[in-house]
Amino acid sequence: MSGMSWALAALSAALTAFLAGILLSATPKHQRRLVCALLLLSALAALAAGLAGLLSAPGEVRLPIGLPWLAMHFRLDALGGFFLLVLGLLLGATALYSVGYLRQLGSQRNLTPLYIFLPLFVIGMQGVMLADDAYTFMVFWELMSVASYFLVTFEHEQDGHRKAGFLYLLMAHLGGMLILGGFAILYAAGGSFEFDAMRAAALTPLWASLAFLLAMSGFGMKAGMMPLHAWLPDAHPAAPSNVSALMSGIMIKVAIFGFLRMIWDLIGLQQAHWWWGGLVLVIGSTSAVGGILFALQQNELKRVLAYSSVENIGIIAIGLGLGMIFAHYNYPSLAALGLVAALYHSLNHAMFKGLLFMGAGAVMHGAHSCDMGQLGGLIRRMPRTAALFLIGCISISALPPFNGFVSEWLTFQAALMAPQLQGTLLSALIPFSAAMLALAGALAAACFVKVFGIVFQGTPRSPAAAEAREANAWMQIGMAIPAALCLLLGIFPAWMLPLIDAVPKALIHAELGASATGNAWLWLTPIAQERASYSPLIVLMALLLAGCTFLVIHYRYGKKRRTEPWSCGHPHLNPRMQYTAAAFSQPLRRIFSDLYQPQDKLLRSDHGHTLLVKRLRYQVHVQDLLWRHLYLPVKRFSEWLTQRIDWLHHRPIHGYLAFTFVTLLLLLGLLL
Amino acid sequence: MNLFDLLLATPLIAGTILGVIGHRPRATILNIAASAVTLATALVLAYQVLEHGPYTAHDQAFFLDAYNVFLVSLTAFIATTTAIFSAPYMRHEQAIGRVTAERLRLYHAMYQLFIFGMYLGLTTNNLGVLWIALELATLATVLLVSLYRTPAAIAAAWKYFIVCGVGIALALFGTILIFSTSSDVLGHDNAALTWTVLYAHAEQLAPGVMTIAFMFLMVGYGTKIGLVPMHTWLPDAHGEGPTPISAVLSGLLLNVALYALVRCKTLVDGATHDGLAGKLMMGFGLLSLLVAALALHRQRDIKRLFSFSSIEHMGLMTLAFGIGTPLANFAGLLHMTVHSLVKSGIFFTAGHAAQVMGTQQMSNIRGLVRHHPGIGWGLLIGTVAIAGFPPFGVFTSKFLLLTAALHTHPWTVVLLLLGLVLAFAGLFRHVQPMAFGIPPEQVHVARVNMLPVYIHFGLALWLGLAIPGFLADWYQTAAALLQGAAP
Amino acid sequence: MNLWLWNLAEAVLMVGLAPLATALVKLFKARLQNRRGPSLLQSYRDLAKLFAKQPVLAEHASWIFRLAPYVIFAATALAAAIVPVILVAMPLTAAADVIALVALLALARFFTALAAMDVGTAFGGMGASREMTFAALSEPAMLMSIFVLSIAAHSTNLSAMIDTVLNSGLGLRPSLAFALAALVMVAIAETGRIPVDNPATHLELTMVHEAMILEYSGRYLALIEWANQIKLLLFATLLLNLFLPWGIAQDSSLVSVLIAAGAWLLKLLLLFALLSLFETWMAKMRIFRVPEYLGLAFLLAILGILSHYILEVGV
Amino acid sequence: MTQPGLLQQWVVVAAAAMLLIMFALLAQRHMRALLRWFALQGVLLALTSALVAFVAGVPELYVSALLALLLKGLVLPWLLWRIVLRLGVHREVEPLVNISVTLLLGAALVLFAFYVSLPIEKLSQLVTRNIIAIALACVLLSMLMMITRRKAITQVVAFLSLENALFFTATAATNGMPLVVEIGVAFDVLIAALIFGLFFFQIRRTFDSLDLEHLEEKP
Repeated sequence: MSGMSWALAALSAALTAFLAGILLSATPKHQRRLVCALLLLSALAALAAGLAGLLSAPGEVRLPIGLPWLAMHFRLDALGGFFLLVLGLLLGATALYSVGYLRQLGSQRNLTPLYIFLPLFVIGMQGVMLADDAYTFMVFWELMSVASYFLVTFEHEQDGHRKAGFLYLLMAHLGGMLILGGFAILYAAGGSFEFDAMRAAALTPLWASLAFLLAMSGFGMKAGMMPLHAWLPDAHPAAPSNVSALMSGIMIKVAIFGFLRMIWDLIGLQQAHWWWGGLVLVIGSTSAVGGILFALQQNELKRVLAYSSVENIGIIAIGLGLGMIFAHYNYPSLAALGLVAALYHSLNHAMFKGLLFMGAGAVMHGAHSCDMGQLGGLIRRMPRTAALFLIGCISISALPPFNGFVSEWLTFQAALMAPQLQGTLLSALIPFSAAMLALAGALAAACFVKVFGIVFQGTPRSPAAAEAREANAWMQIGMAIPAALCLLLGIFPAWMLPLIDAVPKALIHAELGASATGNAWLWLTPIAQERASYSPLIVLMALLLAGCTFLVIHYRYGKKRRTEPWSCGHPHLNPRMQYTAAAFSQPLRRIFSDLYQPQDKLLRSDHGHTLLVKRLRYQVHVQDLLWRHLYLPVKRFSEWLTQRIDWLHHRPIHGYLAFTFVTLLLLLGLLL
Repeated sequence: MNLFDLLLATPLIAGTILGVIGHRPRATILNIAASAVTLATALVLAYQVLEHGPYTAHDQAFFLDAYNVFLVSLTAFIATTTAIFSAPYMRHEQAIGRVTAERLRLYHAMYQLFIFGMYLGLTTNNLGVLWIALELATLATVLLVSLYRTPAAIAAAWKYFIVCGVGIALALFGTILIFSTSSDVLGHDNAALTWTVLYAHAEQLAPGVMTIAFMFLMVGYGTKIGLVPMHTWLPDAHGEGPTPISAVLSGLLLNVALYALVRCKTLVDGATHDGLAGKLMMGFGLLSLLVAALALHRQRDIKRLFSFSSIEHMGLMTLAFGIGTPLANFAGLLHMTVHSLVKSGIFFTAGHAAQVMGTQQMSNIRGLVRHHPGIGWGLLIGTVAIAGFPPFGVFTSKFLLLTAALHTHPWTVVLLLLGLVLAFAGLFRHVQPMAFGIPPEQVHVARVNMLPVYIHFGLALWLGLAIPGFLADWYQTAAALLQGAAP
Repeated sequence: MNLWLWNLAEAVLMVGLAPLATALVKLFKARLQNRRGPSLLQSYRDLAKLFAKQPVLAEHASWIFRLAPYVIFAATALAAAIVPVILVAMPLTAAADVIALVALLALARFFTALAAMDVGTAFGGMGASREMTFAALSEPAMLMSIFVLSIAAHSTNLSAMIDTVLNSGLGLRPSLAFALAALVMVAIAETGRIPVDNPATHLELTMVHEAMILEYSGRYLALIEWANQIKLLLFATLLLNLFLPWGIAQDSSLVSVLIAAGAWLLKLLLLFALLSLFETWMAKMRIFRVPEYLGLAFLLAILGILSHYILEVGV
Repeated sequence: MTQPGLLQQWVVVAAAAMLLIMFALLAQRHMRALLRWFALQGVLLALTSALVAFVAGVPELYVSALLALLLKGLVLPWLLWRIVLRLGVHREVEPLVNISVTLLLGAALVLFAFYVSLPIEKLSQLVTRNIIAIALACVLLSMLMMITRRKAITQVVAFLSLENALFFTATAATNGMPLVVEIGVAFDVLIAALIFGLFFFQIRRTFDSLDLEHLEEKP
């Protein structure tokens, strides 16, 4: 069975799921099982298709729908294949997770909209990866946006969710329009909506740059790159957790896919200017550091995860930017390295971010809150979830031997192995971005120590957290799969890279040095043995070895005594004496206060004398810098404009006639 | 009598009959039946034209070509569904005492008269008669807009009457000017106003006069299209009239006015080879788009809101026809179709929403999906469709329009994108809270008839997914025609 | 194959000598303060005693609390094994380069912080918060400063880097100067020495590292202490062998190895002497000055790289 | 059939008269006088078309002449006067902009109209640039009148005079439109007038005044 037919199978399975969602709305139980099962099938098919796309030659198919003179073109190539692979992996896990998750959610409300729009969302994403003409691409792209909007506003009773949904759809629409503009330019040059014609099209430098900027901003908006990320931290938390996992895990990667498809593939890097890569690099670095900095200041679990998605997109963008720069100064194998690093990080991020969002969902169900101020000590009530979540935290903090480290390591290699480039600007930019990458990594570690420490460790901060229930089996399976993959991808990157290497081969006709793949399976040597190498397996072995030796000691003197912790002589510790989330990030808030501009207030009441304190309450609020300085001004301006326009519509009838009259005079005036 | 006469006669006869018995409960059935008959006729005619090419009747007094026969069938279709929708709707209105039986009679009679005006305008071959038809439609709808006799309704109707009256008068002046030059080319009789003849002899018409004439026609018919800044009558008329009328105003009247303008444009282009006419239309189109997009944000009344969206979309179509390349014309025609379908569907939904909530004030309409899922989702889907999200047809036409615009006039694209995004924001910021959220306590129960809505959206969806071959050919011939091919 | 044995030997050497090193510093300081100070074997005795003691756990300490010390120790030990001490060509350096080295230390820190948060005392939280904050600045600084070398060497492999330094000979390079300064500052911070942190104090409000391990006892404490001692030795060795690697053995012949070992010990002695001198001479800085200090280090490191790219690559 | 020169002079004279009446309408302060001038305009139209019919020998124009005389000369003014009496609004016309300014504007418009029609090349022996220019001017003037009058009824008069201007153009510039169109137009005007009448009473009933400023929708 060819890759293309697998892909179509995936699409049709999702479509069936959509129909099932509509038809079975009467019997929620069957609805849930059938939809999840079909989604699982779709995921498996997508997985197969992805592998086929990476391994075998591209396949095409045309469906007789769409524009009259343009049948819908589908094409499965290495690039699309890779992202289908990512989708398949995470979607499968999420489908399993949803079986359990939605059972609990379904007890509270009618889930039919979810069952209708979730498959649509999946169809949209798969379709984008398969599209081979601009029209098809845009159709599925927008379908993805709309469907996910309805998923974000699923719990629309809550004010915040509606606001988030609106902002999301608005920005999605704007982004779509920009992308459309980009395609329009290519259409004007190539004379056809088919991607082949667009590839062939030769653009003037100006038009090429315009197309690049349009695509950059359009896809950047969807991917949540820093200046355009405002929707992301609101929208992802609003959606149900399994959806957030898909949105953060895959949807923003689809944006990366679109970026690659349009800029690397259609416009083509041979038409690139030197500053394109530079721009991507700068935006990437900004998102990486900015995203994690704001993630550190969030006290709501899912918001933290959302902001950290911004960070990871930034890391991916750094890889892409490096690739573009190298490609422009034609160091093809280095360009390939940058691209591979970016792709590998996309895969990894899909895994651990999916895992973490599912974990957040489990916490939400277990302790009925995602507010860190209400959580704590969950590791004792829900140990398995905790263990899995910990794996996610370690991976996302880029620590060996898990996968996050590998992709960041590759990115570092790409940045460090840079030969000197013409133009000191770039050669200064690249190490700078490397520094930002390092900073982001370290901050991420801090952030996720905070997350895990506050949510799962310590003692419960609320009765609900004290009564937390462990997630059910389905959810645990759903989380276990990406967790396992995090480890495997961390230990056997040398098996994954040859697969990914097909993408640069197809896109820029370059691949990693033979050493990368020719080498023994336990060595990861992107460029050359003497330059840099990393053997996760040996690291793991060494860790285990050292660990084991001391486990021996552990069992030799097995016995230990338990007592209550030291409390400086204070009679008893209570949960409110723990460090809170806000407290944990206080030093950083102090260091980066110019960036955060935190608004804090101290409410105190006393018994008549300042020393006789009754109660103290400290509140601090950190608002997104760009929100205040970029988005609000735009909003205000447009509001002002609408008010001016409104004047037109509150005139007496003479006024209306006067409009007609003046228009007439003006038109006639043209003739003078 | 042949089919063609049937097409014109049916609404006229039905109108007169309804003028007598329109107050009876049965009247609605007659209303629907008449519309259905015309629909059937229109479809057959369309088939004939597709098979055997253009067709003229009564020695060139009437004619059908690819362009207008498609509008005829569209009109017939929407007239029918609207009639179906209006039956329960108006009954409810009567039940809650907003209209008396007498008014209902007037309503039905005028409805058919209006439809007759549409057909007359679409099929006539005579610019003068075209004008008369539009005036007729205007007068008929004026009475319909003032149907509720509330102060607001009277004021709206008056505004509509005066502003459109003046506009249409200017159009007449334009027509006279055309005649003044054509009459000494083609002799002093009907031929000098017959479109086909004029189209054939466009070369010989005096450019200077034609240009001035077009200025007047632009302002005149532009008023009826609802182009900014002559649009001021439109929101009130849509807002205060009964919902079926808002639906047909948006769905049909505006189209026909645009049809008239485009017909004249082809003539003027034929006479003066500077693309001035096209440029003017593009300018008005963009202006309407932007102003309407901004105005959307400030609306309080649900029907006014969507009427502004109509202005926006008429702007888009005018822009498309102004650009005038085959692709753009194709986009314009497609957009005309899907906009009529979706927008009238939305008006049906909005009407129901207003009925169940007992108000048109959007601030009091909340949480529709909770208590009336049909209406709530209908409103959402409709808005998503009209905002141009796939897989609905509006997306297709928008997509084509954008590409066409960038092909010929790149600078317009910036404004176009801006306008579209602003319009979407303006529309959605009002619709979302109406559909979602917690509903208020008191909610009326109304017999909701969502069938027409689903039909309309279904068709729009179909057009978005796949444009059937015959329709595509149809559009393409029409597009070529508008660009100046032989009729 | 025997290179692997060498590598193992060096690892054992590092791990084994670590307590001695700490004791050495303590001794130097004591002498500088006119005290007799502990014997050189004191820290071995402490460790032995701690291992023998039965550990006491807080009642709701989770499995992470018990797992952490092993991870910490293992990671640190492995990191130590990566650094070439006596012989340049080390097989393990191929398995894990400088980035991995930094990451391993980060792993250790990650678990220390988690362990600190586990019991839920205010001190644990405070320590973890501060540690992670400082790390967020010191870690990139360390990476950057090492990158200066690795860019020059076109490699992130420690052996390769040392090789280049040896062969290229240390021309007076501004970039290297920046890097060295940065790395020294970072090393001081990472090993929790004065002026950043004071390993000897339990003065509550200024503790960073001690605050995190406050709840530990018995063998757990032993492991963590030991890991810290390894860390000190590791950083010292790293500094020495990266920036003044002379004497280090290029081949595994007995003579050169002996010379190398001697040179290493000598250099260590000098370094520790300097360190203790510095520590007796300096006072601990306010906790909120530390970020500025580390920020400076980070800045220096970046300057190092930039100056390398802009000044040196061109010529 | 006399030589066109004669007809041309006659038409130009008529056009001049038309323009004058327009200004007269623009200048009126009293309803009664306004309506008188309006009636006069109707009669002038009738004369013009009769003239053209006679000289250019277009028999069907006699019909439209008759129509004009009956409709515009007699029926409409009479209807309007009845309404005025019924509603008791036969007082001042209350302009929004004062009369003299309006007249100045009017003059400017005439000038404008002439400039606009400059580029028009000579069409035929009888339709000259001047006729079109005057017709244009009349249209603009009546619109100006609509804009500057406050009361509904005055607006209607202005509207009807606009119709007259069109009618005049049709006759003078083109020897009248084809009969179908003529009749259609006349018919429309009639209906329009009826609807006007209908409206007046409704407006009067709902707003108890014909002052149009009451009609602004309150935001």
